[in-house]
This record gives sequence, C-alpha cells and structure tokens, in this order.
Amino acid sequence: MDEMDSGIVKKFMFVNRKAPHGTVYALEVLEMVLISAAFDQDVHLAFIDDGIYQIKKGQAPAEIGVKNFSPTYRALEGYDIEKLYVEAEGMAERGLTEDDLLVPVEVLSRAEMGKLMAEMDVVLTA
Amino acid sequence: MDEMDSGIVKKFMFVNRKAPHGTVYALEVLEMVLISAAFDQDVHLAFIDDGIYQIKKGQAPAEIGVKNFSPTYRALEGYDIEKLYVEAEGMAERGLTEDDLLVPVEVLSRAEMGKLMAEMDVVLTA
Amino acid sequence: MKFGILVNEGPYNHQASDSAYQFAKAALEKGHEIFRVFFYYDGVNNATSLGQPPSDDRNVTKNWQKLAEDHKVDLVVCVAAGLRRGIVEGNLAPGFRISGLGQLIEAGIQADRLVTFGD
Amino acid sequence: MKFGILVNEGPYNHQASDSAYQFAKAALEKGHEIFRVFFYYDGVNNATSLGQPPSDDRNVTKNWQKLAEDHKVDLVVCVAAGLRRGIVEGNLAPGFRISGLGQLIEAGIQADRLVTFGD
Amino acid sequence: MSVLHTVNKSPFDRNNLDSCLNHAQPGDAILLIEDAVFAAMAGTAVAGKMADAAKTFRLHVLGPDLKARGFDPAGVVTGVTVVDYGGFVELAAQNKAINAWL
Amino acid sequence: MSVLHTVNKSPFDRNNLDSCLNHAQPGDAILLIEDAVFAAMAGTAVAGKMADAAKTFRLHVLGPDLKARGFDPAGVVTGVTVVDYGGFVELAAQNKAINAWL
Repeated sequence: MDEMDSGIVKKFMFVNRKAPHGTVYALEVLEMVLISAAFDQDVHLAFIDDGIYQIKKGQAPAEIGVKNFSPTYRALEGYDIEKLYVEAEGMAERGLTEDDLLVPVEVLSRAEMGKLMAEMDVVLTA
Repeated sequence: MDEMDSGIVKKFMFVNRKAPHGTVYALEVLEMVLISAAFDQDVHLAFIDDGIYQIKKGQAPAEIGVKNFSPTYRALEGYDIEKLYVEAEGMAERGLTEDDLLVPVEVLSRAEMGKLMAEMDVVLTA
Repeated sequence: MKFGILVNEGPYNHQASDSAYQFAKAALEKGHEIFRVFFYYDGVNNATSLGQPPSDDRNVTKNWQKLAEDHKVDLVVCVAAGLRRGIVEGNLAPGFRISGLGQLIEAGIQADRLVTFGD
Repeated sequence: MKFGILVNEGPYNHQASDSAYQFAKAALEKGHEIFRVFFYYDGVNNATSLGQPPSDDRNVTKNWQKLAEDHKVDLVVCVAAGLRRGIVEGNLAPGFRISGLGQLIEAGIQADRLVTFGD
Repeated sequence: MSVLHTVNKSPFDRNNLDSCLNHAQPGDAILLIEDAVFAAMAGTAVAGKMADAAKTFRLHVLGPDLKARGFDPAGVVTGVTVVDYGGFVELAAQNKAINAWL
Repeated sequence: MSVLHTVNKSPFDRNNLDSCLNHAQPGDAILLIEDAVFAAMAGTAVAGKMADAAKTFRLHVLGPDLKARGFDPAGVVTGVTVVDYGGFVELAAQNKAINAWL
C-alpha cells in the first residue's frame, strides 16, 4: 500500500446524478468509490437529481437480467466511507423520503449541497 | 439491385431529435438515409427538438477536429429524398428561422408534425 | 408476426441491449418470429468476442449468441459502424455476422414491426 | 501545472474524447504537464487497435497515440471496465496501458486539477 | 391504426417524454421503459401531467423496470397499466408502428 | 477559491445546465462546451435565464464548439465570454477544482 500513501489528503466528492440500471454509471462510480477507500482520502458521496434513485430501497433487477449492486451502498460503512449526502429538493420532486433510502444519509438543502461541493478539491461526476 | 426491389413501398420516417457533433447520431442517421434511397421507399426526414440544429447553416467543425458532414444534407435531393420537415415551435424556441437552414424544408406546426408521424409505417429515431 | 429489432447502444453502458434482448426473448416465447436484430452506432460493440464481464453479472454478448443458437436469429452488425469502432471479423463473436446498412432498411421493409432500443 | 484527464465515453459516439484531446493538446502547448489520461466506462473503447474510421474523418485513437509519442503522456485504460467491454491486451493500441482504477484516484491526488469529459 | 410510443428516459433529466406527449395522437399507446418508469409513479412532480395524459393516451409502464428500481407496481398513477415484456410485445404487435423517443 | 463548472448538454434536451446553475456559488466560472453552447446564443428561449446567470457567475462558451455548430461567436448573450481551448485550460488552471455537470 506504499504507493497509495502519498501523505496528501484531498477532499474528494463523487457526485451521482444518474439513475441506476438504465446506464452503468451508478455501478462503475461505486467501483471508483470502493477503490478510493484504499487511498485514505476524505471521501464524500453526493446524491442529487436522478442519482437519488441509486439508493432507493427494494431494487430487484432480476427480471431485467441485471445485477443488483444496491446492497454495496450498505457496505460502504465498512470501508469508512460514511459521508453520504442527499438533496432534499430532489427527493421531494421524486416523491421520496428518507424512509425510502437504503442507507443512512445526511439530507441537505440544495443551497447547502452547493456550498459543500464548493469545498471539494476533486469532484468526480457521472 | 434485385434484392432491394421487393415491390413493397413503405412510408419511412427518420426522426432527428439530436444536435450534430456532440454525438454521432446525426451523421450515422444520414448514412442510413442515403442507403434507404436505394430501396425505393417513401422516405421522410423530420427535424424536431435539437435535431433542427443538424441543418443549421455555416457549420465549421475544423477546430474541434471533426468532419463537416452538413453539406451532405444538400446532396439528398440528388437521391430523390426531398421530403424534409422542420417543426416551427422548435425553431422558435432556438431562435432560428428558415433563413438559418441550409436546405429547403417544409415547416410544420407541432400538431401537423404529430399527424404526419402517425401516417408512417416505419419510424427510425436517434 | 415478424419483428425487426434495432440496437443502438453497446452493452453495459446502457440498458438498451438488455431491453432489446428481453423483448426478443418474449416475442419468441409468444411464437413470433425475429426477422433480424441489427446493431448500429455503438450497438456494434455487442458483438465483441473479447468481453469478459464479472462472473456475477450477465454476459450480454452470450445472451445474443444463445438466442441465435436456439432460434436461428439473424444478428447483423453494421460494417461501417463496426469499422469505425473496431468491431471487425477478427473480434466478431460467433453467431453475429457483418453486413451493410441496407440490411436494416430491408428489415424495416420485410418485418411487420421494427422496434428500436437506444439512448 | 499538472492536469489529470478522465475520459468517460468511447470515440465517435460522443464528442467527449475529442474535447479531452483538444484540451490536452492546448494544455501541453501552454507548457502544462499532463500527469495522466484515464479511460473509464465506455472511454476504454478509445484504446482499440482495430478501429478504422473513414479516411476523411479523424482517427481518435491515433490522436491519443500521437500525444503519447510526442509528449510521453500516460494513457491508462481501466482493466475492469476494459474486460467488461472487450478492450484487453490483445486489441490494445500501442501507447495505451491497462491498469487499475487506483490510477485514477492517484491522478486525482497527484495532479493539480482533474478534468472530466463525458456524456 | 394507432402507434406505440416508447420512452426510456427519466422525465426529470430529459425532454423525451414531453416530446412524445407533444406529438402522439389521441388514442395512441405509450410505454414507459428503463429510466422513464419514474414518470409512472404517483406522488412525483410529474404525476399530475401523467394523470392528464392518461385521459388522452393509453399509458403503460414496464413492470420489470419498475421493480428493478425498487418501485411497487401498485403505486403507479391511476390510468397507467403495468405490463411485462410479453405485454410489450403485444403492444408492439397491436399497433401499426413503433416510435422510440430516443 | 472559486470552481470551474463545465456543462456539455443542450439546455433544450437535458437538466445539466439547470442543475449547474442551481449548485454553483456566486463568482464561480461556468464554461459551456459541446452541445451546451446553444445556451450561449442570444434570441433563444433560455437567453433570459443566461443573462440573469451572467450577473452571478462568470459565464464562458467554447468558441470552436460554437463555430462547429454554425453559430457566430459575436451573437452570444451579453455577459458571456468566448474562449478557445487555450482559454479552457486557463480557466481550469485558475479555479481550484473542475466540476463537470455530466
């Protein structure tokens, strides 16, 4: 793990704006997030717009022949990735509440989310 | 050309909803349209939504390193493809008029476009 | 009834090819005929013989191949779109064939219905 | 200044890789350094050795290769995304190398700026 | 004879559904698949628009795509019919042409 | 230190630009590239929104992408600055992070 320990700690944010299953981005962003855990960075996950659907409870894609990767969001805590943020306005627009989400998250207003994003050093969006 | 002459003539419509250059669809739809000319079908081209940008005059993609295929729309007439339709509402939204377009087209209202689409046998969208 | 199917996007990145496959399977189960599946745009990437998706995920290319084996479905990859993107005879998965765009227009003419799946 | 570049989409279907290439070229011309270009999602398709676009169009893969030759730019294809989509050592264009996703995170850490191009 | 329109994009992200609703003819069938299924659920910002659309069009949603995304087919907007892939095939067969709003 | 936001999708087709405008902080730079350059032109249905946005953000558009699509860089909304790829690089260097609204 030597090469991963650069001594530099940056604020990383993975911004999820896309729904799961219709495209691969949600799944492959999750793979990025898991790898990032090995680098001891300050990792943040934001779920805004259709990205909120990624952490909807009860996903069951067996009939569409696609892997159900949503349980992996629950495993993030085991990788010390605990800074998950969801936007309140986006949830309301989609008729969703915190009870619909499969992981504990911090609910932020759009204004708060914008301020948080502005503090980041590296923003990865998909 | 024997296999192309099935004796069946269908109403084909190629519906263009996407802008050129940002994605390849406009270019590859045009390749479809050119091939369709060999099959003696009743071919229609519709330009709606961002598809209208495909026939904007003055395209010059040299600096982005991409081929300028827009002159091909002018060549369609030589293939007897002359039924080109553009939606009025879409032009207005984008601040465009018929003078901005590089080929002669029939301008239809959204309602007329919907009715024309309903007459088709085969609709190819991209 | 004879269906033609057009697949506009590559595997995994978009659900389009999965949806097309599920549609084709359901049509065959109902006794319909699949006249042809045509792969255009990034859809040509469905035909790569080199894909190795994780073992716990579906293999989109294998799904298509099985459909071709079991029901003799004609899987046609556009030659021009394939050349652009590096899908050629050398890495074409068995069960697919490479041909011209005319095969799509022909499917539009000969099939009773043409169904498109894309982005 | 050291730039990292992330390319999310394949060649031709989206302008993303063209934009990334133009950005990289302009950065080098201004005397900046490109720490790494990382190809993820369908971006791995930029690295195919089998693409043959029409002769009157640009060749996106060759553009990247020339950048690597002239400026020793590190072009890295994600191994997992490549396996899924059929970009492997056997069809990897010279100038690209295959490695893990950690190389992207490293670019985020080591480069002064990370710029993403996608759909 | 009527047309089947398919829509596969989220109504919160893209204009595909709006463009479809603006061009489809009264009595046409519309099928929401993939990321468009979000438009079928009650309680969203577009639910009112869908309830209105159900008066003009025959609205359907693909159940397997709803379930994949964690939504209960019982919670769709009134007037929307849930179908499986077999139902999708039937809709394609019963209408004279299929217009995919990509 | 401010952020550079890039937007590459048409404002008539997708919500990327709106989401960017809703999250960017006053003084941030926004660069329209690829199919987002349509938002920079005067006379469109979104020109008023862009003129407003120019009061809060430093708005830029990529000239080569405008020209590719047949638009005259002279016809952009007041307050929008036209840059080339070199200008894009400078914007990326001058702001502390780049947020691509994909």
